Amino acid sequence: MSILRRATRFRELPVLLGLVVVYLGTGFLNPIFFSVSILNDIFFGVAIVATLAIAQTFVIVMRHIDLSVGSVVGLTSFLIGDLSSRGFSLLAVLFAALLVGATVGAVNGFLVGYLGLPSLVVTLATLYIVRGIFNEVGKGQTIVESMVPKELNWLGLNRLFGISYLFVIVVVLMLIAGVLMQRTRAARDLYAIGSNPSAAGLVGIPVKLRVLAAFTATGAISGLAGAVMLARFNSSSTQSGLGLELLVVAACVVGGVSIAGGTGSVFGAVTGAVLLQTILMAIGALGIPQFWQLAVNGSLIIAAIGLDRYLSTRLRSTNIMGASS
Amino acid sequence: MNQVNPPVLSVLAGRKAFGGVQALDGADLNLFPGEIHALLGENGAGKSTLLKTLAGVHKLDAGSVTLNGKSFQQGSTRSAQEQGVAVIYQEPSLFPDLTLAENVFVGRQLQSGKFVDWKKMRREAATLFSQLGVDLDVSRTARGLSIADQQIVEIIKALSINAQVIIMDEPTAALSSKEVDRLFSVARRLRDQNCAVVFVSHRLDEVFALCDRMTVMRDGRTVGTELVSDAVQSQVIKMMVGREVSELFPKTEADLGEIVLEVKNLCSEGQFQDINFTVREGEILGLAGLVGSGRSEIVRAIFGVDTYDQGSVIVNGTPLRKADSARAMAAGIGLVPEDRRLEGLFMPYSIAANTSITLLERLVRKLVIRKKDEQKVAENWAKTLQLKFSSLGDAVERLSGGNQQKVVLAKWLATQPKILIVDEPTRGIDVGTKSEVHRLLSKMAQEGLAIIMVSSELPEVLGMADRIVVMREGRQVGTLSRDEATPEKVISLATGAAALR
Amino acid sequence: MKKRNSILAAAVTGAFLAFGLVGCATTDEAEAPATSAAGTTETAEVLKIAIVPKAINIGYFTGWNEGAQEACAELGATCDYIGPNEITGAAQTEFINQVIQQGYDILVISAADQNAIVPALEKARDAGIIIVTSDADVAAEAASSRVVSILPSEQDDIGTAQVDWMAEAIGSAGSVAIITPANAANQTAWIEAMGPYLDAQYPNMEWAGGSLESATFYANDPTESAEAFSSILAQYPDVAGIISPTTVGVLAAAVEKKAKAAAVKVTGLGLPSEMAPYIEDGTVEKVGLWNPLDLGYVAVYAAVAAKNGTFAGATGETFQAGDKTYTVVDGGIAYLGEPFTFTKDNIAEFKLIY
Amino acid sequence: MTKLTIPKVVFSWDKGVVLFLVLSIFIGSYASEYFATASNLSFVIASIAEIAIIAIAMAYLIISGEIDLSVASIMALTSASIGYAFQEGVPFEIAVVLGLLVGLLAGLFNGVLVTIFGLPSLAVTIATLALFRGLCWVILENKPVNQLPREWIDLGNKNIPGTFFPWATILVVLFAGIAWFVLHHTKLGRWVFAIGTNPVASRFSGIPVNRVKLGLFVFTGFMSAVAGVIYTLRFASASPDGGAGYELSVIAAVLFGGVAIAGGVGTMWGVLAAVLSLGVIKSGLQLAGFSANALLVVSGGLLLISVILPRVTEFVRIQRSKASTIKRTQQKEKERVQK
Repeated sequence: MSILRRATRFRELPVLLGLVVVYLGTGFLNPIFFSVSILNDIFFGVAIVATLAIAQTFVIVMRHIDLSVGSVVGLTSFLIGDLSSRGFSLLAVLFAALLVGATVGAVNGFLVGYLGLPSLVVTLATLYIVRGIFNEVGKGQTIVESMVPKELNWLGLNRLFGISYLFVIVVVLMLIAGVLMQRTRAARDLYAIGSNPSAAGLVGIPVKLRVLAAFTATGAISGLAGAVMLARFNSSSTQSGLGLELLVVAACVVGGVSIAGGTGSVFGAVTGAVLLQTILMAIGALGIPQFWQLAVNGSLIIAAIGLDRYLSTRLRSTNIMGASS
Repeated sequence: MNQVNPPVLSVLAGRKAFGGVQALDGADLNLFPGEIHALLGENGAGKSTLLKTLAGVHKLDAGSVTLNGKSFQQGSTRSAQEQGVAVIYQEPSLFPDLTLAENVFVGRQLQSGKFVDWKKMRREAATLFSQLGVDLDVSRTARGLSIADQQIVEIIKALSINAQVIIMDEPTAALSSKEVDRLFSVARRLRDQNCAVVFVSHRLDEVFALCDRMTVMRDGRTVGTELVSDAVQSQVIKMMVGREVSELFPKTEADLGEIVLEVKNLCSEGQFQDINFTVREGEILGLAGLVGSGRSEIVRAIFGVDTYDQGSVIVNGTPLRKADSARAMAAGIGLVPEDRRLEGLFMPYSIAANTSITLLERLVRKLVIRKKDEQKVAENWAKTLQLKFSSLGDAVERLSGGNQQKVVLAKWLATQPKILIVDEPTRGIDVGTKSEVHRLLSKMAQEGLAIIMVSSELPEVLGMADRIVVMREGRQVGTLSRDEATPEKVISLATGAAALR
Repeated sequence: MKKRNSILAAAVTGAFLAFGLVGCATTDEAEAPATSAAGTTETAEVLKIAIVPKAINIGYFTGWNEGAQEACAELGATCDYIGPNEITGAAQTEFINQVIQQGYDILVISAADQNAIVPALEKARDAGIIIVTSDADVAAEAASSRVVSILPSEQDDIGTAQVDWMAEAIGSAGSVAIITPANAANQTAWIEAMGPYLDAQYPNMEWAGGSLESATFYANDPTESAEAFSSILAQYPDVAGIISPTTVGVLAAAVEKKAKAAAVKVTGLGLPSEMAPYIEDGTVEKVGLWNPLDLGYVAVYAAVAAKNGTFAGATGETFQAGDKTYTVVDGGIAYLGEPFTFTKDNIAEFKLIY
Repeated sequence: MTKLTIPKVVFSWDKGVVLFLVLSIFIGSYASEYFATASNLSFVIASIAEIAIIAIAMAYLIISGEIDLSVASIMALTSASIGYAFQEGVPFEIAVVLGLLVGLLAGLFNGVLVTIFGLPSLAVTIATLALFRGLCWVILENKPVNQLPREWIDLGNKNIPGTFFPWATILVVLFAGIAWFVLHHTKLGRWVFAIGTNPVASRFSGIPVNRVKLGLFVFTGFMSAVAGVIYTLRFASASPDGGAGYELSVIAAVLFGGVAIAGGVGTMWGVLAAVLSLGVIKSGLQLAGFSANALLVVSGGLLLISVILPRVTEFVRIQRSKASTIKRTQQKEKERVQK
């Protein structure tokens, strides 16, 4: 029983199970899947979505959502390339990216936190606006390798103990964010807000401020994710980051970061992202016909959501029984 | 408790208005350390406004609040807590996804250095719980915690900020007698720790059982403060309502007719088992038992809001389809739910819209809802129930608790049900309205309505019900007729003889 | 409230009808210049030409537009570069409608969808606008909706040429896969040409997985292209080469190859300016592409000739563009000629051009 | 409908949108002489037909407190099915019926996952957005279908004789009329609002919440299918990537029309006016020579305004009432002093 209870508190259990099943299952059907290179592909490919999923976690635990990340990450990936090709230093361009992201985030946060507007609407609007500005700024221009800061280029190309630096960055970010989310008051407040918004105010949590801060953080990280994106693709154009937001939200949801707020962790979000990426690779490795991929992918996401729902509710109910008996 | 000490908290001539309404109009309150102080008054007398002021939710327009001789910083819940005033609301709002430990310290989690220290937090919380002799796993989440336990958590929270003034706003309204006892002992411990405890309740028996002094409010004014030992119940009631309240539980005998509802060995996994009873026309059947004994679950299953595993619900000989409230309604069942805000009303909607929501069938001609008829129906019922309102267009969220409950009743009585289920029909309603509701119910019974009444208030059940089905831990442990039913019998059945009071 | 709404309703419908009537009055005028101009062979007024790409904000079409603008300058016409920011027929249609509205004389367009824009094009044609598709044509069945189509070179040649480049790269032996955008008319045609050609010409080369279908991976943007690249390696670890007949895909493939230090060879159609770094550092030996500037340039000349009535787009007909002469072949298409190929030797100069 | 159910602020907003529409028509016609021509208005209406049809259903869904992001994919799936069936030799009329059926089933699928398995609609429909789109590729691969029957294509591209209204207008008006009536004057409509306002209380009021929601998802699927038919005819073809991204335009339009994302609030008028004015503005800006990028910024801006304005008016109202209260209390004080 106590084990069961501990298990229930471990919100990421379902997604981890799913990940193991998919990985082993695919590998069983196609041994190549166990090869190191595949593992690298997964880690390498997931970097961007994982980074954005970490950022997104901040707002989703508050029962909010940020759809503008796709536009933001695209814009900053372009800016970084564009600015550094104009001779700005790496630090300068990274700072610029951070600033742009944080600004968009702050605007979202202000509108949601202080004006009490629904985040879905607000961030849908900023998604359009930022994308529009991006298109105007980047008109017809493509950032190519020669314009990419060589440090980023290097990060994209090299590995630490065989693991792409991009994923190393993700892990580091995850650890930092994870500790913050688990161990700092401000971050705990986010969970409280998402768990019971009206009560949060009553216990004296500065809700508006926290919402503003969280959205700003999400924006800032998404802004920096532009660097990851540039490092990964070594190129950027106005098409970059198009439609990424839904993938990110999907990763969070699959990772047990509940849309209903209050639960979930950055670890879960990253695991969710990895699961989606693994599924993508698995579809390839299993030689599933090209045109079936998207459909299979979609149904697997449904399965993941369902599994998460099933396990979490079932385990929780046993938990309550245990408590009441 | 000695009057020599200066009061720890005193409110002087407090005034507060909302819109046109003067909620507080000269409220005085003096609290001394180490006393349990009852705050009495009908709904709308200004109790909650006063409490909310002390909680830091509201700010007085005029008047003074002093705490330990210093003026009390109003208008911020946080600073209110920091100054040592804590409020336990009737329905505490904990954070369902957080652990109990974190719920206690939420917003000011214990830290070692810059980081939250979970071990320390769990330890401290655990000790506080044991201090109050309550056994709860501090590392479980608050989801699915009983209201009683939630209140305990709130109280622990108050202790953790070592509050000198702890205000309990109708804490017993939703508690079973067992839990009430536990709460009382907790309250007494707090008094012994020299806290000033404010106890708000509509149940005078509890007040007399627990409190040292009482302050009575009416129409936003303080009309008197006296020692409980000197007070007489009838006098207190008079002070509260400003008039004699004739009889509290006026069930007049009605001759019983046909069996209209029959419940055959109803079972629901983990909720209740083998429930069997019948209700006749004109009969009021009481469902007694502790909160969590499965009473509400049963009536919810009967009405089809929840489903059940076995058994059947039979109305006039025809079994109902399970988990289908629409059919149940069509079959003539109505349910006045336990939680009026959440389950009974559409808060932003007008009185009329709330009343008509169950009636749309009848208001429709050629597919179109006739707004005129809708208004008419609402008006009639508002009149019959003596609803106090300025316009039928008013949103119900603006009404007082009592009037809101009347709207819920109207919404169901308007359907002219054959069977009316009322779950805690008078919870959190002032004495005056309470007796109105009781009179109404017995009148309906006389007209042949079959009523099932779930209530935690023993006098109410004993007073109103023709027969009483007593529940314990999901089982039907006894059925008492009106004349054989005594408080002792019911309690002993409900709690298992051990917990006889 | 009901009453109020119906009043508002009246207001709106009123406004609409009002303008509807005005519209009815003005339509003729709106379309007048177009029709009359179409009638007369010589027209004094400056020609209004609309240049509509699959989508603005894309490097390739920026170059394409430059070529068109150059021609316009030479011909003394005014060229407007307008278009959607997403590559869909639906989005492009709205801009074709705009062209009709604003009474342009000529529409030079790269079809974002070979079918979806046809109805709109026919409307434009009926409104008397001269239409020339360039770079991407409409479906053969709808050829009548435009005067002529300017394409880089014989669809088959473009396909087979890329197979030759690949053969060169992998020594005419090994299995080959393809990364291409889905539902893109040109690419589909080229790839159909690749299939039999490879089987016929290179006995030691084969399609990864045994068939053209199994070897073809679809990807519409950098992300998907990168994923396709990984999938190919996962599915066919021994794949020798990857052809990507699209600037987006071949660039992504080059990036991935470099990132993964993969042995697989990459070739296809790429912009020299984008591919330069990878050709210079040897990641990719050779890619090819025609000059998008030429496509735009020639299209405008063809269109103006048609406008002046000196050219009708019939098979065998010829027209002048700059110093070159082009001949219309079956299907109302004129080809530029062989695509350029870019290697270490010439990339340095081409990357400055486009 | 009825001060009975909708808070004041929202009135003023959905009225605002209607006025905004009239305004934008005027401005549009001054911005460009090409705007107010019959042919252009016809283009405008044609260009918003699909959005309008889906928005009608989406309004219901959002008012009831749910959402469906898969509508564009359903639309494309319908189109793909029609194309495929026709290609396989099924008579076009039958193909259309099949297409509508497919849409219906897709909606049912969403509905079942949400109501019976109790999964959050946002998450579910993000997934089915991928699934349904994926099925389009499965069906058509990358071979779009063209050469549809001429008379049908004309139906999708020509106007009702003697007017500047495309044939699709009939469908829009018809559905809009029915939807408006049902939402604002019938029991079902009242139920939808009730469910969106307080689902629990709705269940306790004998409203078959899940059945209604399931129905709404099916309805949304069906309307998306209808839009899919219009789309297929208008573009004379069926391709697997049709209508990508429409879902956001639809949701944007519905929200701009004053429907509260939290549910329980909205009017059919507001929604239709919003869809129309978005179309009008788009066309106006285009003709006035703004780039497609500007359009994005504008539609985003409008979306923001649609949520900010009501909030501001609300704020002002509260301030007023506060002020008056204070005045009243002060007066009371005075009187007290005088006594």
